[in-house]
Amino acid sequence: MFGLGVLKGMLVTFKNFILSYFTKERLTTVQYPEERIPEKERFRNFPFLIYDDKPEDLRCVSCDICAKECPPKCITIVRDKDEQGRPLKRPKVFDIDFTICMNCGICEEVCPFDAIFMDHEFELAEFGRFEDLNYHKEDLLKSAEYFAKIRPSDAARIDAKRREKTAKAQTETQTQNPGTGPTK
Amino acid sequence: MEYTLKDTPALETQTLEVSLGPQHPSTHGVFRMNVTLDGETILKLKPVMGYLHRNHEKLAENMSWLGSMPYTDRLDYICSMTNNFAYALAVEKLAGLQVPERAQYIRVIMAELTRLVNHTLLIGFLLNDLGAFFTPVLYAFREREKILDLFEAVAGSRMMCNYFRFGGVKVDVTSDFIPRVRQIINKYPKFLDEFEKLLSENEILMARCQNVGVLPKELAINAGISGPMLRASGVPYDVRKVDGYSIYNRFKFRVPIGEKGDVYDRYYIRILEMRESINILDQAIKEIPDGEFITKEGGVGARSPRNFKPPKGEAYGRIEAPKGELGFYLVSDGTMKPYRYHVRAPSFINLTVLEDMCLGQKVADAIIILGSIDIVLGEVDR
Amino acid sequence: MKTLEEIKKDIESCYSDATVTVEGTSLVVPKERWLEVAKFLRTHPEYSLDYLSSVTGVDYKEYLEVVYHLYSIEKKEGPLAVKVRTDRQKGLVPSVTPFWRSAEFQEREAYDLVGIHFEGHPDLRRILMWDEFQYHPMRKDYVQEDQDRPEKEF
Amino acid sequence: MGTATNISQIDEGLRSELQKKGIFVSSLEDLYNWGRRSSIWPLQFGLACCAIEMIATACARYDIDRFGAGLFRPSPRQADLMIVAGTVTKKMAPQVVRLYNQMAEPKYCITMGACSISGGPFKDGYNVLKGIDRYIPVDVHLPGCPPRPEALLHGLMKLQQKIDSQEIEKTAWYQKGLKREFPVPEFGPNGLNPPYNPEVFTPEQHREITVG
Repeated sequence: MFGLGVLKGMLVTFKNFILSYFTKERLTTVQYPEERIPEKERFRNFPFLIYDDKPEDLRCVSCDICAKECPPKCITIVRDKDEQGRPLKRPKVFDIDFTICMNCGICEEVCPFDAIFMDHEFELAEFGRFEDLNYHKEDLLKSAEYFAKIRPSDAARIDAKRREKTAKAQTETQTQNPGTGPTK
Repeated sequence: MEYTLKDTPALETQTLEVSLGPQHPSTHGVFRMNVTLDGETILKLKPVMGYLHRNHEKLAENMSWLGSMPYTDRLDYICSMTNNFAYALAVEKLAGLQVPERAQYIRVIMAELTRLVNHTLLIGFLLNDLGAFFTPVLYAFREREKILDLFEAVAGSRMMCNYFRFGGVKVDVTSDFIPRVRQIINKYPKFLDEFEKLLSENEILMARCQNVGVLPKELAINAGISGPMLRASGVPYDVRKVDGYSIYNRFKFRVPIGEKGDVYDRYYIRILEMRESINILDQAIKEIPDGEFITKEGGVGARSPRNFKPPKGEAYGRIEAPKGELGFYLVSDGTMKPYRYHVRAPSFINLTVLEDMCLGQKVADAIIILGSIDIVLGEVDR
Repeated sequence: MKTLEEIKKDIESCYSDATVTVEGTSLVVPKERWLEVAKFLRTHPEYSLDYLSSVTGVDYKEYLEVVYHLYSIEKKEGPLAVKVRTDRQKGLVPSVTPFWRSAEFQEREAYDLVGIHFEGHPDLRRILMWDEFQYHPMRKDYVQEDQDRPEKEF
Repeated sequence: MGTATNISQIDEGLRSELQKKGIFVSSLEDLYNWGRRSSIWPLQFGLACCAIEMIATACARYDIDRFGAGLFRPSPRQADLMIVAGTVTKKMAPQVVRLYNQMAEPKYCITMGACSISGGPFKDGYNVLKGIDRYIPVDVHLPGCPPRPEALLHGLMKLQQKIDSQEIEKTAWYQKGLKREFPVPEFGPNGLNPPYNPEVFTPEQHREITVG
C-alpha cells in the first residue's frame, strides 16, 4: 500500500500525542518564570569577586593575572595606592565588561588567590549598553556565604585548602620567630 | 495564418539570477548561493561565504595556546567537545604530552555524545528543509536537551564546554556521570527506532531524497570530501579507524558505508552512525578506569597558561568530527603564542562539490542537498 | 609510509634537477618543479596520494609558504607535508587544482587571506572577504582599520 | 523610552472595587500595549551560535510560545522583533541594516549575545563589527555567550515591560510622517564606510587596559 510509510509516521505522532496525557515525563516544558530548572553546580555564567566578611576586604590582591589571561581581554584592573603613593594589595578599579566576557571560566582557573569565581546569575538583560553592562567593582562583589550556597562542593574544597594554607603559614611564622607568638 | 502549436518557435526562456541570500531560512546560517535558474532547474550555482568570517585564526595568533581553547568551541558550535578534542590532540602532538587513561576514556565518551547530538540535529534540520516544518526538530531538540544537561553538569556550559586541556580534561567528571550516560544510552536506541519509524519509510522523504544529489566516489575523494558524506558514496574511510587516534582502536565498532551517495544514503548513514556511537559509548563506560584526569608533568596546570611554551616546530592533528575530518595545523616558534594556526574545516571543503551535485536539479532539491552536506557557518568561515 | 629521505630519492630519481630538501617533518619542493612532483605523488602506484587534506598559506615575513598535507585513501597512509615557498611581493605558486579538486576553495582562501596567487586556478577570487577589500589580513604587517575614527575621516 | 511603569489615570481602589463586581476597567493604552506585547513575531534570523540557542528556546523545553513570540516569520515585512543572534561581521552588516529598514513599525531589536552587543570575544577581528548598535537602535541588550534560553526569555520579558511602559502619543513611530530609514553602510577598501551612524551611536571613550 503506497501510503503505509506516511501512515506509520502519523501513528508515531499520534502515539506521542496520546501518551503525553498519561506519562508525566513526556511533558518537558519548564514554565520559566515560575518554575525553574534546578541549577547545576558547575554552571558558569559571569565572574564575580568574592569577599570574606566585609565587602571592603576582598580576596583579590590585583595581581593582574586574570586580566592578562582573559582571552577576549574584558577585565580592567587599576591598583590602589595609599596616601604616600605606595601601591596597595587591593584593586581601586576592577571592571568586567559583560558585553565582551565569553563565560569561559579561565579567570577562575588561573587566579592564584581564589578571588574570582563564575556565578549562576543569568538574568542580566539591560536597556543601556555602556552604562548598564560595564560592571564595576561594587556590582561584582558577592559574599563567601553566597558562593558556598551556589557551589557547595567547590566552596568546601577551597575553604579547606585556604584553612590549611593559613594554618601552615602560622606554623611557619611560629618556627621563624617563636618568641612573639602567633601573628595574624 | 492560422496559428498552430507546431510553428511556435522554441520558447525562449530567460535565465533567472537568484541569490539564496545570507538571510534565508534554508541556509542553516549566513551562507549564500548565487543560483542561475532556467525555470526551476539549476544551471549554475556559485556559493558565497565569509558572512561569518570571525577571524579566529588571526585572533589565535596573539593569544596564549590555552586562550584559543574557548574559541574552538565557537568553530562548529553544535559539537564543541570534538573541536576541543582536535585542538588538544594537535597541541599534544606538538608538545609531546601524554594523556592518562581516564582522560582518554572521558574524551571518547564526550566525543561520541557530541556525535549523537550533531547527527540528531542534522536529521531534524534536513527534514525541516524537506518541508516537515518543525516536528522532527522538536523531537531532535528534546533528545539534545538531555545530553546538554549532562555537558552542563560536567563542563559548566550547555554549548560552549571549554572542557579539554592539553594533556587531559579540565576537571574530573561528577560522581553521577556514568549512571547518567548509561541512562541516556539505554533510552537512545528506543528514540532512534521511533525516529526511524517516523521518517525512514516515509514515501515523501524517499521520493524527494533518493537519486537526488548523487556524489560519485572518485569525485568525492578528489574533492577532499570527508566524514559521512564520503562514506555515503561508498569509500570506507573513517579517521577513527585509519589514524586510531586516542584510544579508538580499543573499541569494536563498524563503519557504515553507503552505495549510491544520494541524499537518502547520507541521511540513513547518520542514523547508522548514531547506533555505532551508542555501541562505542556502551563499551567505553564499562571499561573506564579510575585515576588522574590530567597529566601532571608538562600538562598545562591551570595555574599559568602563559608559561606553556611548546617547542619550535609544527604539527597537524586531525580527528573524525561528526561533520568530517577536522584538522588543526599549528606552527609554534617557541613563544607562548602560536605563529600560525590553521583549521582544516570539514564543512568548508565539503562545499566544493555543492555545485556538481546541484546541476540539473530543481531549486527545492538544492536546498536539501545543502542540508545533507551538514554545514555549520562558524566552521565554514572560521 | 616511506621515510622522507626515500621519498626524496624517489622524486630525484624521476626528475633529475628537482632540488627537493627535507626540513623537519616536511618536504620542501621548489615552486618551478611543484607541478611535476604533484603529478608524480598523485599517480605513482607506490604513493597514490589522492587525498589532499589541507592547504595553508603562511607568512614568514621574508617569504610566503604554502603547506600541503597529502594522504592516501587506499593505502591509509599518514600525512605527507609538502611546502612550496615564494617571495612576498609577487607570490606566485602553480595551482594543483588539476590534480586535487579539494584545493579549489583552500587556494582561494590562501589567496584571499595571505595573498598568494595560484597560477592556473579556474576562478581565483576572494572567498571570505568582500571583493572591494584590498588587503591580505593574515599577513603579519596588516594594519586593521579603527572603527571609532572621528566623522571627518569618512 | 523610559522604563517607568505605566501611569494609567485609573484609581486603583476604584479598579479593585469594580473587579470584585466582575467589571474590568482598563485604559485604551493598556489594552493596546497588552495586545502588542503578547504577540511579538520575531524575525527568523540567526547568524551564529546564539541562533542555535534561540531555536532551543523555540523548542519544547523552554517554549517561547508561552510569551506569544513563537511564530518566527522568515520575511522582515511580517516581523516586528529582530533578535540579532550571533556575530555581526562587516560583510553581513549592510544586510542586517537593510533587514531592519524593511521591518514595519513598531519594530524592536534585541541584541542576543556578547557578539552582537559589542563584537564580544571576536571584537579584535578585522571583519567583525563592534556591535550592531552602531547602525540601528537597540532596545534590549542580552549579555552572555551564548545566553541561556531562560536568559533570552528574561530579555523578552524585559522588552515586554518596555512595551507596557510606552505611551502611544509620545512614541517615535506614532508621529505623523515619520521616516525612520537608517543608511546602509557600503563596503570600503579596509572596512565599512561610514564606520558608525552618528545619530544612533557615539563611540564611548576608549578605556585603556592595564594588561601587559
